[in-house]
Parts: sequence; structure tokens; C-alpha cells
Amino acid sequence: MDELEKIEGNERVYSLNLGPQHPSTHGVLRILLDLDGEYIVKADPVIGYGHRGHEKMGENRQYKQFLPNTSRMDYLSGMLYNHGFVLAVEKLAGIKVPERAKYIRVIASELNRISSHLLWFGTYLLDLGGITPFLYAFDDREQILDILDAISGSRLTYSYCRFGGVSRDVDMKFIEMTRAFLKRMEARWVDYEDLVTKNVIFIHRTRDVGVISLELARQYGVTGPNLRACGVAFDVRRSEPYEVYDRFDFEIPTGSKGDALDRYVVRFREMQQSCRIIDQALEHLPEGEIMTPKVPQKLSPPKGEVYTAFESARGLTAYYLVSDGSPGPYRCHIRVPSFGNLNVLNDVLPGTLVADAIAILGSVDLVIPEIDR
Amino acid sequence: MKINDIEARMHSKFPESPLNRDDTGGTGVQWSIAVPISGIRDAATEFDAAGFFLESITALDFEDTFELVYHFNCYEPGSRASVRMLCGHDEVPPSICDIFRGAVWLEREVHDFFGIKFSGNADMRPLLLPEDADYHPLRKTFGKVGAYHKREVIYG
Amino acid sequence: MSEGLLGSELFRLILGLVIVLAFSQLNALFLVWLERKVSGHIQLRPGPMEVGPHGLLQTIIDGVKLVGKELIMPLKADRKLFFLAPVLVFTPVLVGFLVLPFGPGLIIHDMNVGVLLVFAFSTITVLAILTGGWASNNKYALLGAVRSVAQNVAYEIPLLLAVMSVVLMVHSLSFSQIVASQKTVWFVFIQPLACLIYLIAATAETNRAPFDIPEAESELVAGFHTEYGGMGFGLFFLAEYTNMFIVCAVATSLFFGGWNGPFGISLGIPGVFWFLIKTYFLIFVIMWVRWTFPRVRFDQLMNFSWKVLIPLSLVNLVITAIVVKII
Amino acid sequence: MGYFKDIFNGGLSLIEGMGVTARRLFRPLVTVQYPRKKIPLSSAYRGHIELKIFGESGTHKCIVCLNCEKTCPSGVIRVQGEKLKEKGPKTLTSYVIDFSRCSLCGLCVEICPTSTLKYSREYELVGETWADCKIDLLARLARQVEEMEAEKKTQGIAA
Repeated sequence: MDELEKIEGNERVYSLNLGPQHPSTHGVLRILLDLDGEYIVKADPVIGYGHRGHEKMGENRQYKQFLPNTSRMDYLSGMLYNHGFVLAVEKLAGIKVPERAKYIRVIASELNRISSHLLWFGTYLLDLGGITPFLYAFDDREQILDILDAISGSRLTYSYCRFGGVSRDVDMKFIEMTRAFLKRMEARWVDYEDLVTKNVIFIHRTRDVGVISLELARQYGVTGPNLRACGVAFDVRRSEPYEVYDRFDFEIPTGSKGDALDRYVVRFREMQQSCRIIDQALEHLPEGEIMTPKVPQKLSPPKGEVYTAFESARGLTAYYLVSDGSPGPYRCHIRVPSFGNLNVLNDVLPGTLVADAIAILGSVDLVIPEIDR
Repeated sequence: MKINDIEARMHSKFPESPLNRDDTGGTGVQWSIAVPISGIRDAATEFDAAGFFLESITALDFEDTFELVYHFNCYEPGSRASVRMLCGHDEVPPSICDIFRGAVWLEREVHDFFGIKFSGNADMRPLLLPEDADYHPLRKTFGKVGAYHKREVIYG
Repeated sequence: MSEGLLGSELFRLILGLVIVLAFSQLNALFLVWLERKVSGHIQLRPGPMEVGPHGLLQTIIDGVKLVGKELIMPLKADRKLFFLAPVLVFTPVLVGFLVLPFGPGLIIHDMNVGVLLVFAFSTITVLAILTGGWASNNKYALLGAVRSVAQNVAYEIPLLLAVMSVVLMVHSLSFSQIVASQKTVWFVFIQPLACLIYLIAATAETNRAPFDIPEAESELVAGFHTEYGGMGFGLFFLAEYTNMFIVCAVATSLFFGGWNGPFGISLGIPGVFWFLIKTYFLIFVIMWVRWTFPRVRFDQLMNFSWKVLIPLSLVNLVITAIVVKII
Repeated sequence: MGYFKDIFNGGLSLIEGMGVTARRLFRPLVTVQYPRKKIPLSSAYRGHIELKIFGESGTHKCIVCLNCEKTCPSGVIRVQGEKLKEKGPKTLTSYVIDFSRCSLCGLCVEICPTSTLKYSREYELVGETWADCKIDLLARLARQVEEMEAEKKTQGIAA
């Protein structure tokens, strides 16, 4: 303890090591806080505890061998990461995807987005000290996991998408399960609003807490719901529509102030919008193939590069692949949204209380292994 | 469209630099411009003034040189542009962390993985690697490597 | 005569203490089980199920495990204070039992300043928490301890002001008299505001969610008892539940008619059961609250006390005083 | 007046929240007491791989092409074969997987030319050492064949 006591001309300041083992630093994040009483003077996030070298692995593997890795970067939105990676490789190799597969991918991705947001919703309330919403959210999330389990055979790291399609076709049971889930959620949204959104304690904990101004967000490259909470309707699904997202009618929820409450509301409404997308996709799900027949086992895309962005649950995510014509990429870079979303906390945390710091950390929805890669 | 404005400005700012438009959308960027190593700060300032945000900084390791790739984007549909610059294996590019604050970490990450030092970035501690790391894993001289090409092998 | 009286009084005290010790421990264990069951069912899961019927013996097994654990003290911690704190936190809770009116005549020592005694001793808990947090030589623990002091100081005031309204009406600080004067109408119907303020302040006094900021596991890991393991932690834990029982029992006596049935109807149920039913119901409500709400922030907690609870309880007290004077 | 309104609305919101939890108190439970009760596995469930038993031959169809071993990103699979006849296919002599490294991606199952690999439905796996994570698929296959025959026998007796 003693060596941590710092006296830098200001005897009031002392440091507190928040993490790497702390109940509220989801994943292994460590933040060095300089505190004055309970007020934070300086915050220095230390990351890299979960660095596994995915980018290096990507360079050493064939494209399809890297596919399972992608869902392990952000384990909460594995389907979205799979989806983005196959998009990138398909673009690089010029593979066409059947319509049905596109729809199935969208449905699966949106389900995964909801499950990721639900988990965030639960753990955020857990950070704020409300334990029960966490279990309710997990109950709902379990339904999604069951649905995705039924089509992909896995509950977290799906590896469901394939270059040129998806690995398994969906059946009537899947459609029924998904519809039942959508129906169930309608009642749950009301419950969540009564239990959390309207709750006076919750509102006081989050309103005007951790304000990320639009300028700050731009400076740090904050994307996703955190950016939309500042009032910008920037969503890759809209700005660079991939797959069939341009065919659906959905809103991009935005906030106004960029505080924790706005971020909460944006994510909450995003889940409802995802439900809308799924509903429409199920409505128009075409019959047909789920896999392009002529995809070679050993895929060797032509020389060149591709930068494919997609909207993961946490924001703009992108794969930057450089091909030298061999079966594996020459360079495989992943732009992860949490990187900027955590980076911005350097400027947001100072001046807040420790209790607020937890509320802010939770509200930006970080997945640390995604940053560490 | 901001992306067209900035394209014109980049043209006037770097008349000699080749600007590759990608009209088919095959690479995911609207256009990319190759700037000299000294020009990155000017380019970043332009993008900053135009209201763009810095999406990512990454590097490519070739046998003859590093290539740094900066991706900029703004909150308008389809507005991604990339700025590329060649940087010799022992050259020190200027940092843009006073223009985009988020660049501090991105440059630290590039430094981690490739050992490229940025002049002007005061905080060059390892970000993702251990504090005492003296290796740069994404260099093609480190660990298992598939291939090590010269730049022209891929980009002609 | 005086000799015999003294003897019987002493005997009564000792016997009472033994019963209290046994009861408080068993009661705390039961409450822990109840809490886990309530939280479980609120969260759509069964709670403990494996040890004993519906997991009834689970907490006993947990207790055995805690007793069997090694007492670990952090390096450079203040040894004496570190081990004093868990003991200190438990003693005032036991004293509280002495004056609780379980039923007509079922009171260990019917003091004429019973109400004062309970609240005077309950303040020692703060001291114990401060001692524990300070002695741990841990920043999280210290933060928790400091928070706890500020919180308890702030909430002691509305708590006592709310109690004073009742005392003013009865003109007595003795529990048995307060209960006796609620034979027909409970004070909760005459003093609903005071009752509400008392319950809120009492929740804060016992450091229960949503006012559990001294522990605040998502912020301060475990707050003041971060460094405690084994029975040190166990005593803090038991004290929390016993404390909860006491504040609820006091609330029952002050506002819910103690051993009296509603509106003088006793339905042939003995007074002590009425008392326990009401107390456990209040405990259930406090648990229910805990498993519903997120935690308030520290400064909001203070704001709520100083800006809402204290003015309201003062106004309530003044109005009570005027009305009592007129009648 | 706003002061009292805030307090009132705040209190109301709290009571609404308590209503939600109170309703749940009487709903049926959603959790399952796991070892006593089990949830049926999804039909797509991906356990560790195993060799498929084909009905006509009563055994697997592995031709030791080593595609699975080569395609595995994590180096899980070790296949060994032997040429029993001078001209003819190799015969499988050992098929061992190191499950501790497997990421269950399923590339091996997809690439297998004779479709003799499939996912098992085993999920209650436990091991204390790395050696416990090594699974010998041929031994497993032999065990399964034995079990099947025993089952057939009992069925035959019952019939």
C-alpha cells in the first residue's frame, strides 16, 4: 500500500488501483485513479491483460481458420464479428451470397445485438447496485442463446457464418422461437421501464453523469451507441448499408446530451429497433440456397486490400485485410469500437466521484478482450 | 458532402501525391491518398478542420518499408478516406496526437506492434504488451511468419 | 425484599441475555436464509435448495465453514482494532434486545428510557465499522468506513426526529407504554409520515440497499469489510441481520402496535406472535426493497437526508407537538 | 411545489418498480436444478468431435487423408494411419484429439471427405490434468460399438 501513496506537491491526492480484479471492470481492466477524497483527479486506464495477438494469428492462418477467432475478440457479439469477417473476405474474394443467407445473417446478427445489449443492461444495473434486473436480463438473453444455439450449435462463439453463406439452414422451429421471443420482449420492455428506466434512483445516478460531448467523441473516435447518445445518427447499418439492411424500416435512436442516461436510453431503444428489424426480416425471409456452391476449400483472394466496416453492438468495427494472393491475409487489422470508447474516459473521468466512475464505465459498455485482441 | 470538399483540398495541398478513387466500393474507402511522411500532420489538420474523426491507424510491414495507413471518417454516409504514407524501417513519423486526441493510444498500439516511434507523442509506453516488452510482434521478423514481401508485390 | 428483587432482576437479565444470544444467532441465520429465498424467488430462481428441506440448513453450514476458516489479517493492519471491530459491531445489537417488548410482560428489562437505550447503543455500530475500515489498512475499506460515518450521522437525525413524534404522543420513552397506548389504533395511521421516515432512515442506518454505500460491492469491492474473512466477516454479516431485526422490531413497537392485533382484534393469537409476524413482514419489505432498487450515490444520499427527510420530520414533529398541546 | 412533486413522482416510480418484483415473486421459476434436471440439448449442439459409425460397415470410414489435421487451426488433431496392403487405402491406427486446445470451430467436420467426423453430444467433461483432455477417438468408437451390440442383445432378449 505504502508505495502507492503518492505525494506530488499535493498531499491530498492518493492513488487507488481500480482493478484488474474488481467487480465492475468487466474483463480485466485496470484503472489507476488519483483521488482527492472521493473525487477523481486523474484516470489512467491500463489495458492489455487479455492480449492474445489475434492480428498475428490472423496473418498466420488461412481465412477460414481465422473465422473462429473473430467471435472470441468480442465474445458478447460473436455473431456480429463473424458476420463482419465473412463480409470482408467475401468482398476481397468477390463471393456472392444467396439472398436467404443474407436474411438469416441479419436475423442472427440482430439477435446477437439484442443479447449483447441485454447483457450490458443487466451488468450496468449490477454496477449501479441493482441485482435483480441483471437476472431478468439474463433470463431474456437465455432465450436468444437458445435460439442461436439451435441454429449454430453454440451459445457464445458461434462461428455460424461461412464465406458465401451460413453453415446451417434455419427451420420453422427457429422462426417460431424467434417470433415467440419478439412477442415475449414486448411485455418485458414495459417491465424494464417500470423497474429501471423510470426509477428515480436510477435517473439520479445517470443523468448528467459522464457527459461525452460531440467534440470529445469525435476527437477520440467514439462510435456506436455512445456516439449516438451525443445526438448524431451515425450507424454503419445506415451510412454504408451492408447485406440487406437498406431494405428494412428502422430508426436510429439518438440522445441529446451524451450523458449516461442518454447512452442507456439509446441502447434500450436500439434493442427495440433490432426487434423491428428481425420482425421484418422474418416476414420477408426468402426461400432458396443458404450457401454459394462454388467456394473453394482453400480460399485465395486476389492481391489487394479491403476495409470493411460493420456495426457491432459497441459501434463501428472494421476488418482491414491485405491479401498477397495466398490463402491467408498478409495483414489483418481489426478496428475495435471499445478502443476509442475506453480512450475517451481519460478525459471524462477526472472530476467525477468514484461511484460515478463506475456508472460511467458501465454506461460506455466496454468489452475489454475486444480492446486487447 | 464533406468527403468531396476534403478531396479537393487534399488535391490542392498535395498536388504531387497520387489520389486513388475507388468508385466500385471494393476496398471500403472512397479514396486514398499517399502523402509524404512530412505531410501527415497537414493532412490530419485538414481532416480535423472538416469535422472528420480518426477511425484507425495501422501499419503494414514490408521488406523494404513500413506503410502507415490512417482511416478517417465523418458522420455522413459513405465518407471514409484513407491517408497512406511510406515510412522507412528506421524513420520516425510525426505524431498527430495533438490534432486527434484519440491518436495517442492508436499510435501507442502501432508502436507496440511495429516498433514505430512517433515524434511528438510523449506517452510511448507499451499499451497492450507488457510494460517491459522489447519485441514488436506484428513485424514480419517476429515469430511465425507466412510471407515477407516487398511492397510492390502486393500493390504493384 | 430488596435482596430478593435484586436477585430476581439479575437472574432475569442473565437468563434474558442467554436467550437473546441464542435467539439473535438463530434469527440472523434464519434471516440470511430468508433473504436468499426472497431474492431468489424475486429473480425467478429457487435460492438455496440442497442442504436441508428447501435449503433451510444452508446458512448453518455456511456458518460452520466461516468458523473453520483461518483469520487472516492484512500486513501492517492495526491488529487490536482489526479484531476488535467485529466484536464491537455485535455487542450493541445484543443490548438492543434487552428492551424489546416481545409481548405483554415478555420484556427482559422494561426500562423507562428503553427507546433512548436502543438508539444510543445502535450508534456504536458506526464506530465499529469505522474501526474495522480504518484498521484494515485498505483504501477501499477506509473509503467505506468514511462513507458509513457520514451516512449514519446524517440519518440518525431524521430517525430520532421521527421517533420523537411518537414519544411526544405517548409522553413516555418506555416501550411497553408506547405499545400499550396503541391498543386500538396503531400509530402508523396517525403518524404515517413519521413511520415512512423511520423506515427509510432505518434502512440507511443498517446499511441496507439502496443505501448500502459503505459496502457498495460494485464500487468498493466490499467496503469496510473488504479485508475480513472467516468469522470476522461472519460477525459483520450476522450483526447486519440482527440489526435489521432490531430496527424492524422497534418499528413494530413504535408504529405497528407491537403485540397488539389490528384495531384491538387479536384473533386469539398470542401477542408475541403478532409482534413477530409484523416484524418479519417489515423485514421482508426491507428485503424486497433491496432486491428492487439500484444503489443511490453518496452525495444524493446525503442530499436526500438533509434536504428531504430532516425538514419533513421536523415539520412533522412541530405539527405533532402543536396538536398534542391542543388536545 | 416542484419539490413535493419530485418527491411524489420519485416515490411513485419506486412503488412501480416494487410492483414488478412483487409480481415475479409468484411466477414459476426459470432455473433448473442442474444435476438432477437437465435441459435437452440443441440438435445442432457441437461437442468434441467423434468418429461416426456407419450402419452398413459397423465402423468409421476414415481414409487417413489428414485433411482434418491440416485444417485444424489449433493443432488439436493427431491422425496416424498405416498401409496394410501394398496398393490400397491407408487404415486408421490412431486418432487422438487434444480437447484442451479445441475451439470447436468445426472446420474438420466440414472438410472431411467421407463425412466420418461428427460432433458428439458430450458436455459433462471434466479432467484434472492435460492428459485427461486427450481423447482417443478410436477407443471411444470401440466402446460405442460394444455398447450398441450390448443394447442389441438386450433388445433381442426382450423381443
